Amino acid sequence: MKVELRKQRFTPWQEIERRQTLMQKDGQFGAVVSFIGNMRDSNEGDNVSAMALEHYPGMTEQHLEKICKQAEEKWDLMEVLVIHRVGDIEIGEAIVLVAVWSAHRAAAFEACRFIMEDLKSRAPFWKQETLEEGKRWVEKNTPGQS
Amino acid sequence: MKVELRKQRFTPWQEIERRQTLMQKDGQFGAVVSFIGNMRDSNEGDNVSAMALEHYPGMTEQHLEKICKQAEEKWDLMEVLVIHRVGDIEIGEAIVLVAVWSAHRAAAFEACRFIMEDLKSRAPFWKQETLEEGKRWVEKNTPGQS
Amino acid sequence: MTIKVKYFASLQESFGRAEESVELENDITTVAELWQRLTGKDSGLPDNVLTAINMEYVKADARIKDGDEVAFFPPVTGG
Amino acid sequence: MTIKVKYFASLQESFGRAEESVELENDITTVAELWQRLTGKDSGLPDNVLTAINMEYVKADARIKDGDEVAFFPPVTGG
Repeated sequence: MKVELRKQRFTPWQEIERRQTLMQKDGQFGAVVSFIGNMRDSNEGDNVSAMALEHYPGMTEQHLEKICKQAEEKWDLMEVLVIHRVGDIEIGEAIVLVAVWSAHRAAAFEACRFIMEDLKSRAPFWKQETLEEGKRWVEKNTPGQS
Repeated sequence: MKVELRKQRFTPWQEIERRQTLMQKDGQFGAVVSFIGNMRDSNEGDNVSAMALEHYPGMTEQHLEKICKQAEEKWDLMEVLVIHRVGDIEIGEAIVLVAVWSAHRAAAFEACRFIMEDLKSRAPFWKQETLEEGKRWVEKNTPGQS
Repeated sequence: MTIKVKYFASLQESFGRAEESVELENDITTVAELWQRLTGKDSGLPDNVLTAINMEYVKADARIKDGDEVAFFPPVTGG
Repeated sequence: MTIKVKYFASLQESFGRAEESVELENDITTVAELWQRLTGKDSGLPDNVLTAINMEYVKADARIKDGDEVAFFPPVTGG
């Protein structure tokens, strides 16, 4: 399991590939499910030109690790990778990456979803958007179930 | 939407990245969910040394495209990419890639899962494994719901 | 009427061929009846044999017409 | 007792500070009571204010002890 907060822009596919190579479990995992959240240029009907992500140093890392451990207890997983940006983010950049490796697809799908839903609803991050009229705090994440 | 059968080995992360660049929708999609199925070195307790994937040329492509269209009707998606190997496959290689781009995560997660479940239960592919004792056809896929 | 029949995977092995052209009398009209004719057995279409006409899944009672491509195959195992 | 209080995001702006050290009389013992003391208002902890003690989520009636780090923040919006 690896949880990381990152100040710099990252390329999610490179990170997944690197992790998979480091794992050295080729032939063991049958399923990899990944979620990547990207910065959009609009939110709630307004144009957004930039974003800053605040977090609670210490608690954020601890909370993310706790979520991943819960997922590892609940499903049979081989590896979990979480990377989340903090600080200034530009349009189109990856904000969050969650990747889960498992022998079978059900565990990988469900664990990835579980981690994302908890991350969105409980991990201490706060987004501040820059609009034409100035800055505003995002008040609430959209619910994850459609 | 892009559906492809591939005889050659492929690197799933490169394919996703390439598709995402071609889309030119940076800033519009907020969520990318991908599933990658890899060849394992064992199945049902037996060591597997190689695999061959047979398909029904014409019907397989048509069926995969129908699944993706159904997903696009059911959820609000920006892009869907499916790549599936045919022919000879080696241990650790990617067999299937399904990637879904959407504004929000619920649609991306659910559409990716939907496509994979239909692909596993209905798309005309057949796996033949090579074991120490010889070759055997895989009789049934494992169910997708845990 | 003339139809094309295709077999895949383990069924291809048990029939010993990948495809064949079959001349049918007019009284053979469903997929299940075609299966009986091809196997020479009276039993119906087994549960673990799937069928498609012209590359679309069909049930055992689906009707066959001249020029159709009918496929028989085992449960699928892709992904 | 002495505790450390932290504020995040919009609460940091409305309080005008990121953190402070607070000396408490012994009769202030819960997160809700601390909130009243900090805001100078009689109303309880609003629904849209979350709290943690020592980096673990707690409810409004959680008890505070000497040396604790108590954090107040709005609903989270990561991911």
